[in-house]
Amino acid sequence: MSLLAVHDLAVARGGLRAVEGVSFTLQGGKALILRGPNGIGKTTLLRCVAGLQPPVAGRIEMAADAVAYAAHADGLKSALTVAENLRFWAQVFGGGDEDRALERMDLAALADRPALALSAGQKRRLGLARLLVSGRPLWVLDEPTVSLDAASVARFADMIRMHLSGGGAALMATHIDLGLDEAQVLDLTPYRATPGRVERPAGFNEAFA
Amino acid sequence: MSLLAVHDLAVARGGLRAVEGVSFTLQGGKALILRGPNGIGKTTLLRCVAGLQPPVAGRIEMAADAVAYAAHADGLKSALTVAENLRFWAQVFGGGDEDRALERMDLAALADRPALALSAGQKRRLGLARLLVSGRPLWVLDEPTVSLDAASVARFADMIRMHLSGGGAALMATHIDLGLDEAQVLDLTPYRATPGRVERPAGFNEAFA
Amino acid sequence: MIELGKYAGTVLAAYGVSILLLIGIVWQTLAANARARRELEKHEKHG
Amino acid sequence: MLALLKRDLTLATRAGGGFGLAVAFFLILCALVPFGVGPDSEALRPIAPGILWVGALLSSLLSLDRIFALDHEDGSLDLLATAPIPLEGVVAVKALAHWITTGLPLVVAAPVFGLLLHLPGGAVSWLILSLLIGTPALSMLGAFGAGVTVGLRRGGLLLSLLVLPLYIPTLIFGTEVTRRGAEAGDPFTPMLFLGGITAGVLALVPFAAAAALRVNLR
Amino acid sequence: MLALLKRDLTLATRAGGGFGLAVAFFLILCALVPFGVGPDSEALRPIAPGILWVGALLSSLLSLDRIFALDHEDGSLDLLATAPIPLEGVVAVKALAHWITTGLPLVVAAPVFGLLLHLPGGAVSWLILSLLIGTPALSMLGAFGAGVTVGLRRGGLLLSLLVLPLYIPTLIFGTEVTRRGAEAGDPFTPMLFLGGITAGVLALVPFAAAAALRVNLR
Amino acid sequence: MSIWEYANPVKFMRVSGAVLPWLVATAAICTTGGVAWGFLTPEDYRQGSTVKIVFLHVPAAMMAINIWVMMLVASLIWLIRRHHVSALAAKAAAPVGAVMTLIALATGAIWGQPMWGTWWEWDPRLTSFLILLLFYIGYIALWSSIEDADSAADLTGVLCLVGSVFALLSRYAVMFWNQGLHQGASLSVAEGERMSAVYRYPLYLSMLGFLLLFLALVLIRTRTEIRRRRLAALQAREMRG
Ligand code: HEM
Ligand SMILES: Nc1ncnc2c1ncn2[C@@H]1O[C@H](COP(=O)(O)OP(=O)(O)OP(=O)(O)O)[C@@H](O)[C@H]1O
Ligand SMILES: Nc1ncnc2c1ncn2[C@@H]1O[C@H](COP(=O)(O)OP(=O)(O)OP(=O)(O)O)[C@@H](O)[C@H]1O
Ligand SMILES: [Mg+2]
Ligand SMILES: [Mg+2]
Repeated sequence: MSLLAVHDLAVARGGLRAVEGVSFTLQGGKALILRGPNGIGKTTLLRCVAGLQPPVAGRIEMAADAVAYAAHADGLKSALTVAENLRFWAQVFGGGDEDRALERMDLAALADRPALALSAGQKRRLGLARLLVSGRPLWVLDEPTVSLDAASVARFADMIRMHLSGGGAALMATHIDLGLDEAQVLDLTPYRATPGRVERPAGFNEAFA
Repeated sequence: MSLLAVHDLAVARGGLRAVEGVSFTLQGGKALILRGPNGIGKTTLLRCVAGLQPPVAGRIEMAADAVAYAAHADGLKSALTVAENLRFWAQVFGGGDEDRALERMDLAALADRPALALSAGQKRRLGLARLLVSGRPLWVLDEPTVSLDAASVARFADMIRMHLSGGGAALMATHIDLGLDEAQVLDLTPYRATPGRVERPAGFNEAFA
Repeated sequence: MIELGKYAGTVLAAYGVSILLLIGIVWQTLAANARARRELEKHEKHG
Repeated sequence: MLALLKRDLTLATRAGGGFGLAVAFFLILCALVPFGVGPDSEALRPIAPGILWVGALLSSLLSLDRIFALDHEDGSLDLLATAPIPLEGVVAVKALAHWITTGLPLVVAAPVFGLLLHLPGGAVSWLILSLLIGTPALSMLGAFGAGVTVGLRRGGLLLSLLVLPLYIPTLIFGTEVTRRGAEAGDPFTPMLFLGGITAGVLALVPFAAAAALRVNLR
Repeated sequence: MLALLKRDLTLATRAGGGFGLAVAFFLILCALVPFGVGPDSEALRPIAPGILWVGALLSSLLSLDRIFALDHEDGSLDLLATAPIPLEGVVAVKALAHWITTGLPLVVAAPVFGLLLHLPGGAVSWLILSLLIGTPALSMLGAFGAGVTVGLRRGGLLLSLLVLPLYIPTLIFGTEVTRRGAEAGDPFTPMLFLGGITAGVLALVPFAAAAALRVNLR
Repeated sequence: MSIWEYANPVKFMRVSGAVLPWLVATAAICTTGGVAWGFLTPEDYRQGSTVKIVFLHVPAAMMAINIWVMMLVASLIWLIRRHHVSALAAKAAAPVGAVMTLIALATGAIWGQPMWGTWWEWDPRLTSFLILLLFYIGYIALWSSIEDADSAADLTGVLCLVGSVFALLSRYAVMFWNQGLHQGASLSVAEGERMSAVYRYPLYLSMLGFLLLFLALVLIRTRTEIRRRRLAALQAREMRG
């Protein structure tokens, strides 16, 4: 069975449709990369899939509690140390081995450093380590490699591969090359919503306009 | 004369030296890209050059009021529109033609949108447009192309080229390829500060250690 | 003119304040309505 | 949920976390009032219960925006919303953490401040009791206000504006308990009302707050 | 600098900007105190000047963290520090904008609140005058406190703690003016002190605040 | 056709546009008529000419409460059935309610000066009105500070719900806290104490006028809000497209 199935999805932001008619399924072991120019609606679509925002039309099918979401904001507390931050999320999601996650993201040396004293890339690595302890099969990632150097991007690609080989799946939006050649790519450009189609309103505003 | 000359610079963050012994000069018309793994001290060095933080050792020579700094935080007010945000910075820096800057960054269509309602890449473009209205010759940029799509990165490279051809200079830190082949690259890896060299303390903490 | 007696000031003040407030809200309502209609019409003509 | 409580308390005790600041604010307020009102103990005694309760309320108010705003800014709230904990539980835990870091210290410190304002000795135990029963309702109502305003840039003052009217019944019954305690009246009736309000608030408001949070997250 | 003032005022009047909220908070506080103290007008009259001044002070206090924190978070402050304006000028302009959005409305609204607390009619003009002279000092001192705490995550309560002691002289002389006005004493001496404090604060504090900001930026 | 059809904005605009001229005319007649008639009533033997204030004070006070109740109902309709017009009607009603509260407070305060010898007294009735004003202010402030229209409707709806419970609670708390000076309701009490007809009929007319005035204002303001939403949608679409 597929981990995630999206049927004819339309998402809206600020009362206007961003993309519409998007359909795809994601099996365990597969990764899908969303591409598209700035402002087309990648972030909005990912937030819908993560359940943070309702879609305007279409269906999203997946098991409950399957998603681990990671976006620009990493959910780190600057007063807590790296290890404490990670342990908290591990406890909340009830899963995962923190030490191995730290090891995998090359953060073991920084474990006792407060998150405040990390550089941009180190913070991002910690945010990604959180995925490892979430124990969730479906990863939804918004520009995951921002601020990462080349070595860390390679480490990230390894981590994704490991996750896929364990039966997980990943849905990502990015503008740059992740070095994940096996991933499928979905370009959202053709799905850009055509404004002014009153028969498919995004909400009250458009219905009336 | 060179716009910026850095001599044997050492910078520290959190009481520990990050990089040391860095020297370079930047003539008008040239661009320099800083590279190096996460956490080596690129951001710290750029903040020193921008005058936001004092260096621990070495000298930075440049004219007063020459720097325009742009980092992850774009200094945008979400309640103001794109045009209002830009106009404010144009007035503060006393320079520049806002409309042309909007045009150049492909923001003209969004001019009356509140900054709140921009996508990640659109925000970043607005942050870059600010450089154009600053009228400053030396641009100091920390990961300027984060969140930009391919077309916008090309537009950014054009903007830099234009700036250089007008006699300006640019100092940038980045992990990805900017498509600026004419820029020099300085890898900071060899300058990583060796910890425990007590004869050159970064401050009280290390002197005391 | 009607006779208000020793409480003339009180009564007139009460009527004055209330009528001012009523006129204020009515005026604001009408002005906002007219403005919204004007802008919408302008927009529909050009857009 | 326990992990969340533990994290919030740890954060509160870390540098810049604000533990104890509520008490300090309370102290300063109690110190300011005599400057404003005059040091006369005859003038202070009758207003002491009121000032103490208003002070407790304000110092609880001042730290309300910490309840959700920090977690919203750094993205933790998005993540908590996708976590396998009901959002109502998150609200309840956060209100509890807020009460432990601001309400509880006030309950403990109140007798001292009572002295500063010449509160009669017999009323001190009533003051403590009323604060103990009343302040949880303040924290929970505050969590509701914080949930409503969380998306707004610095909704601080707006938050106060929304929450203060909600505090009025608690304030009235709380001071009434203390005043009747001071004047040897019957403090049990207002105490009953106070307890009733707190119980109702604790039972129902988490749902309203979670609903508001969901709206703000989307 | 004018551009900065204009921007800050625009931001304050935009949605969520908080213009007028200070007055609303003041109103709420003046309404709360009688709930605490009791409805008796004999009890309220003598404490009215003190409560009004404490209220003005608190409502100015609550919006202090807006002065720099927002600009720090979104990076504007870094950029302003590299702009061709002296940081002292930035501080002064921001304090001015804060006063216009919080202090000035309070001065205008004070007479109404005086009524609620049974302030004698003759004292109202003194209240207004003392607020007019005193509140600019509150805004400027607040800017200093905000500058010192700007780097801290939600320094709100800490900020209150730092600033309140600095407010005490202004508070004392301000209430003294009002009280003497109410009781037909001599309000001119405290008025003189109040004016002196404000003048001194306005002349010197911008430098201290700018220095604190510079430290926090690095 | 069900009543919910009127919640369709297009239909609402049409129906309200047809009704409005009549409504505005009768509201204007009744309000000015009631107030003017009230102003011309003879003096009361106890209260002197101040009795004339009642024709402003009582209708405003009643409307202040009723408008909040109407907002509560509209919010519930929005939260349960998600009809946008009803959310916008709640938004439109709030400023009118706040003004009515202000009128009740102001006339009461001015009246209190000769009757009780004070502008303001912490009487339960008066105090509850002050609290009601606070709720109105908070509600309006919340509407105006949220950017996204649907979120604003949801959040203010929840606030209205919680606020109503607490407004009621405050009323009882305040009564517990202080015994009042204020008059009880005299329209409903036994025949003997009833207001004489000289005052009763102008009062009825004035109350009707205030009610119609409120309805007219709410209709107009709701229409304004609908137009604003439409304009915003058009502008947003243009920018995107
Ligand atoms: C400032 C504050 C005041 C407020 C907020 C206020 C509020 C109210 C309210 C809510 C009613 C509702 C009546 C009803 O139940 O139908 C009312 C009625 C009334 N008020 Fe006031 N009041 C104020 C001051 C006064 C004063 C100072 C007087 C005169 C001495 C006064 C005289 C009356 C009278 C005669 C009625 C009519 C009672 C009836 O026949 O129903 N009020 N007021
Ligand atoms: N609050 C808002 N109100 C109105 N429109 C918005 C709002 N936030 C974003 N938008 C618009 O919605 C569209 C989709 O935004 P989204 O953030 O999903 O784009 P994206 O594909 O993630 O872009 P990027 O690559 O720049 O991150 C954009 O055109 C954006 O301008
Ligand atoms: N507040 C702090 N206290 C102590 N150390 C810090 C602090 N902030 C950053 N550091 C450390 O200083 C070093 C330099 O950080 P800096 O942000 O300059 O790195 P960077 O080269 O910009 O990295 P990135 O590519 O990840 O952005 C890092 O090792 C970081 O961990
Ligand atoms: Mg995005
Ligand atoms: Mg960096």
